[in-house]
Amino acid sequence: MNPPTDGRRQSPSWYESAARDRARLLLDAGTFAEFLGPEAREMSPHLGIFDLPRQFDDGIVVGHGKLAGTPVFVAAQEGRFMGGAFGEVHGAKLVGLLRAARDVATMPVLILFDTGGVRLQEANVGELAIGEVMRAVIEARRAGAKVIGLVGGRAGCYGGGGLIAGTCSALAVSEHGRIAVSGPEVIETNRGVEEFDSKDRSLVWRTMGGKHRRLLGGAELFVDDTIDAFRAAAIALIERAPAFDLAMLKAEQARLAERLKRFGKCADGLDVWKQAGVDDPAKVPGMPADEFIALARRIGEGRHDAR
Amino acid sequence: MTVWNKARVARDARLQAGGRIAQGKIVQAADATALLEAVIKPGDRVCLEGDNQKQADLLARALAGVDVAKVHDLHMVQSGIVLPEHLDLFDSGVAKRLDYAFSGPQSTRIARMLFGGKIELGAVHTYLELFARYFVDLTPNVALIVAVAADRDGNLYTGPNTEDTPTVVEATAFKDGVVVAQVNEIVDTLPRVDIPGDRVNFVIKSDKPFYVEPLFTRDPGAITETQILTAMLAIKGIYAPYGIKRLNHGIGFNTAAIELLLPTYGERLGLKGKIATRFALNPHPTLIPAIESGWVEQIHSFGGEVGMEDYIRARSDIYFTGVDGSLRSNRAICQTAGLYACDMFIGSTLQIDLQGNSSTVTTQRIAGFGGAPNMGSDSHGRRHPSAPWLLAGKEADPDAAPALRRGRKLVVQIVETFGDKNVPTFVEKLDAIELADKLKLELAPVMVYADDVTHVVTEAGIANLLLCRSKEEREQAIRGVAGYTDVGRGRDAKMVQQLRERGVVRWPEDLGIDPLDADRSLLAARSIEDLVRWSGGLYAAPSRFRNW
Amino acid sequence: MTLAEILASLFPAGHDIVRQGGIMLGSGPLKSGGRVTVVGVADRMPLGVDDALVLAGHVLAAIDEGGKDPILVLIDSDSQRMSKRDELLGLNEFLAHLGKCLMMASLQGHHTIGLLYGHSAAGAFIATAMSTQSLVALPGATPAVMDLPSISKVTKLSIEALQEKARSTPVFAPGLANLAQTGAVLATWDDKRSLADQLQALLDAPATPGDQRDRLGKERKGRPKAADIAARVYDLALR
Amino acid sequence: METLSYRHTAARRAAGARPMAIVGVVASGNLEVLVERVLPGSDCQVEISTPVIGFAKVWEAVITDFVERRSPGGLRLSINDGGARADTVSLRLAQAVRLIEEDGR
Repeated sequence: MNPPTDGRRQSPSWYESAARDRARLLLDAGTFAEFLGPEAREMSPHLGIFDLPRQFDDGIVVGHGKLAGTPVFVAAQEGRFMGGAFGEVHGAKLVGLLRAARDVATMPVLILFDTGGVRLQEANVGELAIGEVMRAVIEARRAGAKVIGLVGGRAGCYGGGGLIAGTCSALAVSEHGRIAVSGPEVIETNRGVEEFDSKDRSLVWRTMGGKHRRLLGGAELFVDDTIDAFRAAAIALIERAPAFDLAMLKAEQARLAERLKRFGKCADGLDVWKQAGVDDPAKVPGMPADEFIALARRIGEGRHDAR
Repeated sequence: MTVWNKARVARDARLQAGGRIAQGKIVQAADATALLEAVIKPGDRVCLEGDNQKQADLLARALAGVDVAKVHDLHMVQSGIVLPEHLDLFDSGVAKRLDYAFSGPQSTRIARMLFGGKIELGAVHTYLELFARYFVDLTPNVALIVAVAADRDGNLYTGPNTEDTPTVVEATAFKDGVVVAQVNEIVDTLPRVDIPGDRVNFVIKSDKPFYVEPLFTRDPGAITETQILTAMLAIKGIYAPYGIKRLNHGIGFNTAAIELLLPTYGERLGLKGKIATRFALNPHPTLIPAIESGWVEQIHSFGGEVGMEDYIRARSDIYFTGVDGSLRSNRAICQTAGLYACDMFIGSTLQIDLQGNSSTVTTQRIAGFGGAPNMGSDSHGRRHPSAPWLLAGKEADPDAAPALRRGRKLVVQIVETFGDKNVPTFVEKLDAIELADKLKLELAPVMVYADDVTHVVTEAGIANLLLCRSKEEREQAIRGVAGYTDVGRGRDAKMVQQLRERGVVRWPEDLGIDPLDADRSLLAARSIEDLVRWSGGLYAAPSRFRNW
Repeated sequence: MTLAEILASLFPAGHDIVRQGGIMLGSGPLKSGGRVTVVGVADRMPLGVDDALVLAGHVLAAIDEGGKDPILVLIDSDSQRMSKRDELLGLNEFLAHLGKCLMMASLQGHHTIGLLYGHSAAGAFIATAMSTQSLVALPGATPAVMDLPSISKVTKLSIEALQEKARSTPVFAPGLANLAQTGAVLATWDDKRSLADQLQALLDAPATPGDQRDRLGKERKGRPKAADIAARVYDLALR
Repeated sequence: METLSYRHTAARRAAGARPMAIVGVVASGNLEVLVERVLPGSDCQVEISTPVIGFAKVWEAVITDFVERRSPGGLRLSINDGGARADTVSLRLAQAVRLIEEDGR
């Protein structure tokens, strides 16, 4: 069970990798090409107002390449720059990519989420970008493109990022991946430490972490924190992502209603997992990835027709 | 007629007064303040156990609550000033004079109170010094200590965090003092006895477990490439050539990086079994990969570490454990081990001057010394020989007669040239000197003296001060590894070049190290989660360090 | 305008909108003769999992009925409900689902109109107002993506400093004018005129296909780069 | 924000043929370096944008050493700084040159 003593895993850690490396290594070797890359110097026109440094790509990499031979579009957020948050340029790059996917209609889109949500210094235009991204995802899906979200970065997938994830055809998440609308500090600030102690990290993870999202049905696949594992998940999810139509939305309505019925009275992630059929919920947080994947599979596949 | 047992008579009177509140030795938590008012007299020397890690928090609150008319002007003699109550005592007048060693979390407030004259300061000590003075001129009249459990006879079980307790009790109980212990629980049979009951006069069960700070947990996720580079330099440029097997590490990220490079970089250099086998060290979680890879033979610890309990229990070949299987730590003994039985101390600091004096004080904060000055010093007295000690001695004085030549313990400062917020580590004049002026101290609070320091390691290289033959050479050697700080940029390029040729200064390229190879993939563990995995699930990381 | 006044002005001939706690469901007649489905959030209520699902269900039912009746979303909400329970149950999916249902309606030919008559913020704003095809507001509406105290906390700038900066740019500070200038709000209606007339006029106007908000933000000089960046990436991706 | 610009002539032209490379990220204590093979001969240019004012002398020393050690002829290096320390700057500059000198993708 020990990590190999030379310290190198077979495949690099997703969590530790930079956005551009995630995009490049996720795709078939040598196929990734970037649109409007850092050399274009399309930076935020607003951060200067706050005397904040800008980044050449505004914290997002968009481009195309091949995944197991299939042409795909890809977007990767850099969670270390401004928490991967959506600003005007950052959002617009993703919108442009998705609109292209809508018009191509056949190429899947991979969104490598790593975001705290809206960039506060550009709150209005960031929020608008999120609204536009959601609409562009839906239009792309309606046209036939599959939009797959991969969540396992440093910043998690919070705020409007969580809503965009909710519009994707399917999601894969690793242990580090957290998906939520309100972040732990936001809940604590607004509702008090009795409601949510943001410093209690195991509480954070059992409420919004990758394992919880998988057991709840909020993500289709749970994967280990390696680029290879995310790659395999992306290939699998493209294969079985649902269409975007009325039947799917009705199925989702039923899926979410069922969730409220089953888990609506649960006070904690541990209760949800127990209710979901996990014999010893306390063991879940410490469980290695392979063991957890087997457990999650026993508990039941995430529904793939209802997202 | 001379009376020779006044202290014993007085102690018996205190015990009698306290006994009225107790049932046997047991006192209710609600009566804690009343007990302290009964057994403590104005002007007493009191040790309120505040260690590096564990805190007698209930007794601290109880003492802060005494009636100042009954208990006042105490002389506090304790190693750690850690809880707010420790200083509240001085605000209210319960205490007046202070002798201590370490004040990490309260370092800003203690500085303010010292400047304001609220505290009459005896001295800031190292642990060993303060412990020594407990037996000479700072013997407590009353010791307020903390343990995990007691039985009805007052026998105490300290659990893994034994820390200062045996020393404090030894000094107090055998010199007619009164010992009061707070415990988490009172049981019929203890897992093991750390303090015999006949040294303990009163026991109070606390409502909640005493506080322990996870002080020695460093998240591998936060280790930078620069810290990895300093670690590579230290391993290849110091551990390897001197063959350092017995050592102590500081608690910083640079030494954590060293611990995590042993099974990777160290292994690649073929150093397994040749370096870093025996430690005087707290149970650092970052040492788990090296232990699991068979690098480490034995570790003795000053204290414990939150979350390491089960791992230590399962690795009794490595750690010191009691009949119950849990860690037995002891600060006084481990400090002695670090001073006399180790060949190297390596640790970080905040400021280094041109001669190599170092300090962790700033003008706003007085953090005290703790154990570093003892770990980071050469004992000078007679010592058994060892290969690294002899080699260092030879480097320092090649012409002396070998049979009469003193060896040298290696004292290595490992730092980055700039600290937090781009503050330079290398300075012309230590802030400690300004502080000494301000507080009218006879001695500046220097942590490690220049004449004890043998090497300075930074990302820019290694300065071997043993090989310097003049003050001027020493200064240029330090400037030569001070990187782009003002001190570094002020170096005499020609002289530094000569020092490099002599091996006094070695830059990464002189050691065959490419800074570009300093990559996080070299770390045997890159997250707390990796450490848990290495431990086979035995390490239970504290919640605030988890991301799962 | 109060909610009652708004409803009276929108539906002078009456309506069947019912309140369920903080949400509104129902329909009302249009001037042109058809009906408009109505959903809404009132009383500055935070939007949580339970209510979001009820609203989504109503929108789905409207789609399911067939036809092309427009859907009006009335909004006076707080932000998303910030609670442990909501996050535990996956609030992001519930809010996204509501947004998806509204967008699906629009794709099926139901003109979706958001009428922002009070407050709205953050996740609730995205799932309701921002998910409609045409977002209009009434004077006095107070949308706020993020409030200044929160921005102040993160940026460590005083409220006064932020207000000063907000004079030169609409990109971060709360308020209807800023959201209009950046292209989020299509138009602000006149509260002195019949809302029914203004609704009918909006429905009668020729529809421009696709998301017009970035183009609008550029025209109004509220979002200097978004439209061009999106277009450039689009062109490169189709090349 | 402060912008700084330095021009040097390196000992030789940087190896390899890649037109550009980028390393690092703009985060607290970190920086990004965009390196482009756009200059003639062994010219070298470094452009810096930094929120930390008053470190021009340190930048100058770091860049002079960098040009001497890594010989980045023909390269323009553009830096967005997040308040990085000199050692991190040195490392990223070296990483940028290594990356653009690599063969293949």
